Amino acid sequence: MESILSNLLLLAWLLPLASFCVILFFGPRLGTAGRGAAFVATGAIVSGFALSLTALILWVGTHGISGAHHADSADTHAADQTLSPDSQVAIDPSAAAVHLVAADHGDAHGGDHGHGRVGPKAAYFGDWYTLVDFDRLKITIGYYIDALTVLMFTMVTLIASCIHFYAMGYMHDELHDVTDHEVTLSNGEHLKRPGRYHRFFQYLSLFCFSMLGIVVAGNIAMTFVFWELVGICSYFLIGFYIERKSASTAANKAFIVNRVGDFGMIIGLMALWGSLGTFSFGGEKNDAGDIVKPGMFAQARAETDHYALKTPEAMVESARQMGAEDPEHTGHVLLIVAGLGIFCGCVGKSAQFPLHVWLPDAMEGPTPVSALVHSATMVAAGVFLVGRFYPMFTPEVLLTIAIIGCITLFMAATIAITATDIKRVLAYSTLSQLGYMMFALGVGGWVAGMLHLITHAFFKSLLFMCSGSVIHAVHTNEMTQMGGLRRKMPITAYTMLVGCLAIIGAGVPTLVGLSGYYSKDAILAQALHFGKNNAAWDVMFYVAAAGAAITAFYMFRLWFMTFIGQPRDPSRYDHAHESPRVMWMPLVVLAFFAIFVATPADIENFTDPTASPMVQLLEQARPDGTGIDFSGQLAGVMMPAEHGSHDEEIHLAAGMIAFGTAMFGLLLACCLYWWRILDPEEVRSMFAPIYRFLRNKWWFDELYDAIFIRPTLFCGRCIAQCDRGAIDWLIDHLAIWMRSFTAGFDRWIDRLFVDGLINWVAQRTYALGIWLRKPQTGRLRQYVVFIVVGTMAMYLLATFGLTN
Amino acid sequence: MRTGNGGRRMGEINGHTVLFLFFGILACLFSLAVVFSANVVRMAFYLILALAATSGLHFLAGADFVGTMQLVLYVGGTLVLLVFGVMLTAQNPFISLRTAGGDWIVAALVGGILLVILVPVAFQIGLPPQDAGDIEGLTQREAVASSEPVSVPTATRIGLGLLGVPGDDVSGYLLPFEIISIHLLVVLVGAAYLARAKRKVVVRQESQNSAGS
Amino acid sequence: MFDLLTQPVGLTHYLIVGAVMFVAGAVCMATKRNALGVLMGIELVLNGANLNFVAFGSNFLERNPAYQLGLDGQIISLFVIVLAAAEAAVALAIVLNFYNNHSTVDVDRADELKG
Amino acid sequence: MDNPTLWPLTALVFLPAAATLVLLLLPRDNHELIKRVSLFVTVIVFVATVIMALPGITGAAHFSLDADAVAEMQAVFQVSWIPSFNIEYFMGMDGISFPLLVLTAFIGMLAMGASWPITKHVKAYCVLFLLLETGMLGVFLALDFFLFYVFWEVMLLPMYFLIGVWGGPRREYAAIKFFLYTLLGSVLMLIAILMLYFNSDLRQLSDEQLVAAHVVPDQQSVAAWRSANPADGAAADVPRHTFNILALQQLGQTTDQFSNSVFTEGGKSIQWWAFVLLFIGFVIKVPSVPVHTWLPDAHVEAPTPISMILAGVLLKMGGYGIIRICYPICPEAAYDLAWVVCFIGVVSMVYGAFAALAQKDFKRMVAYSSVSHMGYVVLGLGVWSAVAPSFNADYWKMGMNGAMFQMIAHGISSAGMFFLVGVIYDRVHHRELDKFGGLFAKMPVYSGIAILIFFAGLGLPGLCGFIGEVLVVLSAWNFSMVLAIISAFVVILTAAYILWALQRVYLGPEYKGPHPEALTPITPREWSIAIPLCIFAIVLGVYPQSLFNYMSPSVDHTVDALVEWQQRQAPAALAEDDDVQRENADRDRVLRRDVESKSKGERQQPAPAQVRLGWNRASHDALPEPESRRAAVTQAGKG
Repeated sequence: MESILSNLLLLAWLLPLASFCVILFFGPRLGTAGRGAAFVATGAIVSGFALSLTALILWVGTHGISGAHHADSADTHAADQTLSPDSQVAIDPSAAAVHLVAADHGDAHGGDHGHGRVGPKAAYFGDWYTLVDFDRLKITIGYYIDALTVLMFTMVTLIASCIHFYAMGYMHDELHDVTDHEVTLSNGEHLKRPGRYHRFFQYLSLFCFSMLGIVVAGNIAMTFVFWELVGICSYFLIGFYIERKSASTAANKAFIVNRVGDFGMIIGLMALWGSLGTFSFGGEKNDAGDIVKPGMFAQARAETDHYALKTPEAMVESARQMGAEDPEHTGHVLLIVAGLGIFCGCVGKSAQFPLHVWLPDAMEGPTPVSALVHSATMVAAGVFLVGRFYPMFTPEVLLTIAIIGCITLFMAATIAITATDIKRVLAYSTLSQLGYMMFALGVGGWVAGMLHLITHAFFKSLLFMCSGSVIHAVHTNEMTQMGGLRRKMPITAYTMLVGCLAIIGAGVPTLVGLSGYYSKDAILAQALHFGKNNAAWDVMFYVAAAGAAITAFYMFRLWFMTFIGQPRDPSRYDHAHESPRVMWMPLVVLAFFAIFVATPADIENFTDPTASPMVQLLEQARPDGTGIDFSGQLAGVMMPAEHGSHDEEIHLAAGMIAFGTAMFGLLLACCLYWWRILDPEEVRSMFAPIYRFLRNKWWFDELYDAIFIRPTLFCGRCIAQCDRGAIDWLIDHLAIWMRSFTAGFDRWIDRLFVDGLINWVAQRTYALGIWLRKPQTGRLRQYVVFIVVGTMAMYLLATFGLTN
Repeated sequence: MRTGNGGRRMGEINGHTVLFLFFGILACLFSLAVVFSANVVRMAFYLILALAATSGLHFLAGADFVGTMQLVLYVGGTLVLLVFGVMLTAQNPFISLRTAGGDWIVAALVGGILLVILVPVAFQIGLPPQDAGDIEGLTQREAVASSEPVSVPTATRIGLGLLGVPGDDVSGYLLPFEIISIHLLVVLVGAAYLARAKRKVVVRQESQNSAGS
Repeated sequence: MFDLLTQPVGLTHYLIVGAVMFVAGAVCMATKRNALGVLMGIELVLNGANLNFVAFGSNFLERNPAYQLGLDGQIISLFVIVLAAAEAAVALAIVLNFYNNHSTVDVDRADELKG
Repeated sequence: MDNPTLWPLTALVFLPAAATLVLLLLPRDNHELIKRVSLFVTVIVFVATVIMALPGITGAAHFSLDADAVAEMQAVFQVSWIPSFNIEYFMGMDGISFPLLVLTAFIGMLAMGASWPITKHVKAYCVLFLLLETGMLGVFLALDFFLFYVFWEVMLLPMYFLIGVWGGPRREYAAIKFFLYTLLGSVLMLIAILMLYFNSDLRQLSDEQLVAAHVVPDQQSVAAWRSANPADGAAADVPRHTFNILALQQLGQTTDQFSNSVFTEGGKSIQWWAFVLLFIGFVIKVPSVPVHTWLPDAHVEAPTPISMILAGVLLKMGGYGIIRICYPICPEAAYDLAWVVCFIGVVSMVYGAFAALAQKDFKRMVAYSSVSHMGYVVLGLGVWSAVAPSFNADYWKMGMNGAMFQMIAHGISSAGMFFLVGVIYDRVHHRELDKFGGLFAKMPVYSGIAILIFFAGLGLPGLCGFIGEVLVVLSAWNFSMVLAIISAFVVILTAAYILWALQRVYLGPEYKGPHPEALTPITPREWSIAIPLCIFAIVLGVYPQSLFNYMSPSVDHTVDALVEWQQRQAPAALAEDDDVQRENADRDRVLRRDVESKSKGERQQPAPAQVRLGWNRASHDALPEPESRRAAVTQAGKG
């Protein structure tokens, strides 16, 4: 079973890589103008989808949709609620972990709890390929397959397949030479360039490969590798229109902001690697298949401790090795650092506050890219990783995650209100929804977060593709130039309506609804549950609820502005038309999933949200030991077990609040943009300061520019200047000083001393010559006198001088 | 012609003395005349007389050959040459070139001092020794010289001496003689050359002139 | 000094005459601007010296026998005479040449080689 | 001594130098012929190294991949050269030098291929180029310190002329700067060499060590060696000095020969000073801040192929020197100064990245990226994280391996970057980053290659730069968290400057600089130089074990020897401390995961204490070592 599953997924994973290579080398020669590239890429991803689906079916066949025993679920819930941490410790002291007051009811009591899993969850893991191997330290390419992996695989390949088909229509222009109306050359003309149809699909294939790599990754290092690779694919795809300055800038921004997140992630990796010595989720196996080194999860949540989170021994040991005074405590801090670090990476990738700024700009890429990369899959990878890494997160980290998610969901939603670019509205909506997911995970709602991840993937990609369809028709992103398009393109309009309804979580409370209804209700319920347990943080629930209202408002504002009312720009309206079938077919498919993906399949329990097969499957994938209450050591926070939120009281309350807020937002949108009871302009001028604030996206770009980019560039310039001005100056002047010194020395010794001596002798000789020249008058007669005098002198000398 | 040994301190005035005084004073006077004469022609004349008087002194000293040569070579040869020179250059401005007073003073001073040095030396070495002890250990030549002089012609002995035959009071002088001969030859050639040099240039100029015309 | 006149002629007499001639020649050389005058001074100097040689070699003079040159003195004076002749020839040639070049015989004008 | 590898290795090293004689006979004006001959020679050298690398081809000079064999010196030969100073013509290779040797031959070949645009004094250029290659090959093979130094200097002069004659407008300045900087390093190195030489004494080594260091051929001749008088017939108790690097390593690690104080009693030891001098010499070559400023000038002014050589090979010599000479010979000083080494590495990384961000000249930016990337090498070498009580050197091994990998990877990516900059410089004759743009449209293949190579430099997974960087950064954590975090921070800056440069040069609507007509697609010659670099960048990124198979055993061997030294240094007095033993046992248990349920009662909820993230390493001698280990060490010491 394991080998079949892993091989299926391996094949599904590598097919896009093969497609990438084929298109890379033969791209332009595939069919006319590279048309064949689309077929290669689409074929690869559809095959991947088929393989994933096979894997999913196999999984369900092996492990069932769930092992749920719903009969006693209510009782267990009740028991959970009544049990206080103290009483749990009293019941089974041996189950209490060192740092965390924790208990796993089901396992601790050897019984069966609400979600019915006995023993560890089903997961296969192993290695395909060893990247680096230093005896005890290994970095590998491996797999970790559980229900979540299989689900994500299927979801990603399904959406990617739809988008590939869609892109075949959307990118049709690229088949021949393109005139880019957004790029004006220096001679005033618009840029003309050859089409890059095949290159688009090449990047898409590479992206699919990388994304599936993240999903299947068996260790966090491999996740990081593909994390970076999706980043670079995103870079290429955002910057697909390389001639547009805005596009390439947005691509850079995306990659660099992601790198900031990765910086944190590397710190997390270092903290893990430096202490645990492994990156593996499940554990490292030898050739015989025995686990030779326990995985990270097993080290943090040992089976012997009933999967309660405690600081891994290796971390304590590492802290001791570093000479910490209190190794236990420091080890725990190390675990928190690791968790926060990993979460940092997720913040970057999932565009959470404060690293959210890149995602709206990323809408510069073609719309299929926005649909696939920047809403459904890549940005959700951050959430996926938080979900995957969930066992390692301490309550402190989870609280951080919740806070970040909460801020993001609210902030992004408010910005979306004022955006007029249809894709940007959706981008902020994506941010907001990702914030919901993070928030859900942070407050302990693992299944809720993951469920929202999957439902959101469907409806958000649907929304993006619809918006792409609109853009394709009217050739503008500005909603202020649209209006009334419902009549021209009904399929797009109604599928998009489905998407809007899904995202606001529309449904009949307690009865039935679209996919978003289930996921959003679950999130709000868990938030309420969390708030009830941590009174200090219950404000987050209200923020989330308000976010739901805002979501409803801006989504319908979008829909109304686009499809309802009179055309604002008649020329664009006249040219508008319904998209070709290759584009609207995927819309219908996705709309179907957006409606039904989370619907309970069990007719008997149709109203029970947990009866949905999706929820059941996710419940299977829930990390061991996370289905229980546990509280933090440093920050006094208690993570309530998720199934507690299924309690009728909480769930109903949350559901009603969600419904109410969504309806409120919807009605407000109707008033403003459909029924025209209120004039948007009037409202806008009434809240002018707030409008400006939101319109400028909370001034984040300006803020970051001022506090990060400019100082960094300034610092760079300073250092470059320091290089030239200080170090080089010193070196050059040392050389100059040295030269002048030696010159001086040379002058002093050579010129002054040696030359001086020679010159002095010469001068003396010369002076003597000059002096001796004076008697040389050239006058013969004087010479005679001299001779005579000389003779006399000699005589006198001989007579008186020598004789004495 | 001899002076007696007895009158070593106070000799009588004999013919030899008179002649010596005559020639000696003559030589001195004409020498000084040469010095003080401004006219080059006269100077030449005075010089001839002075040299001739010197020749006489040579004869008086018993150097008959040298005296003859003095007359023949000097007065007859060298001075004729000088006179030729005077004549060749004897144009009015040059006949008497006036000498500056300073020069005269300097020359007189130097000359005077020289004379003051020379004359005492002449007395010192020219006088016979005071006592006989001084002559002890004289060489044979000195002994010969101290003996009574015999007046014999010197030409033969000089000729032999010049041919390298040492006599009793003469060394062999062949080598100096030959050197002098060569020297003379060279001087003659040189003199001829010097005297010709200018003419060559003139000839060349003339030839150039003629070529030019 | 004047007792020389009363003395028999001796070496001293000759030496004094030679000295006078020599000094006269030297002064002549020192004062004559005419090149020929200078030449004459030379002749006088040479004759003064010659006279001394002859005197030193003479047997007929009252003298100190320690300074007896014998016939050598005469031979040397002969050489001097010959040299004087040669010198006169060359000097004359020089003077003539100088005269041709400078149109003068003034030795004071012959100072081209002055240092 | 039987030296089967004498001629093969000598031929390999001196083939380029010998080929210059052939070049001298060629007609001066036939540029094409001269270049072809030179290229042929470099290709031969490369092929020879590849043949040595491939297993299964017999021959004495073959590089064995057997793990034990890789750890030791292979293909060693030894010929007496200057006997009066015990200087030997002594070469060999192991897993540290061999990959660098192959890299040298590879980059040399490509750089010669990239020399075709050179038209000035082609003959002289080729002659100097080949001499340079001989010097570089020799440096990596030499095992005699003196020989090493000779090759080191041999390399210097051709480089000086190659920059100074064929360089850009400020070439004289750059060449002199390069020369002076390097000469300073050489002089310091020479002082250190002499210091070590005159303090060395071969007689201190055991028989096994003498054999291992190739001082004597085998065990049997040791006695004869010991009894033999020195060549000058002096007394037998005169110390026997040596330049043998292997013997010096043994002396540094197993004797206290280099531990005496130099100047005053109790001052710094000989090896401390030697380390400092050597380290400065090598770090100038690396180069690290603050002695890096020759690099940007030299790179900017040097012609393209010389930039490739500079970045691809010459910088590696610094790292090679540190790992081959500094650390093994002076372990005590290295341990003392590990912080300084790491600090310099991290400062270089940050400094280079910031400086690269501010550059306006394309080549200058690439040069500063080299400074930044080579900082990883220095950091990776320095992370001496093995401390008492466990002496777990795994992370340090990883760091050293990462540093070695980074050297090779940087050799490929930076040579590629310089080449690619050279390609456009040849066309448009300027390098102003702001005056490019839109090259992608005009030169698509070139731009594709360029983006790949630049991403390799950026450290993108799947390409060579990633492996080295990530290994170094990961290993740094256990040495110092602060340094590790700072080094991780550099990934942001790296991304920023590389992407920004790519945007300005390759992306955008149109080319903004002069000579737009010259932007023609790359020629097959350029293509065939760039493609091998791309292939290597990908292969090393995807299959790094291919390189680690060659490198790891030797690197691990080096680290193990140092850690052994470190364990000997730890005082034995405290070794019987029970707690430590127990904790050590605990740790082993965790690693092996023989899970036992510990008594929960012992576990107390610890009181919140101050969080210390950047603690210093505990002093190594303050903590004891377990008795068993001590016993093992003592035994090893006896052996």
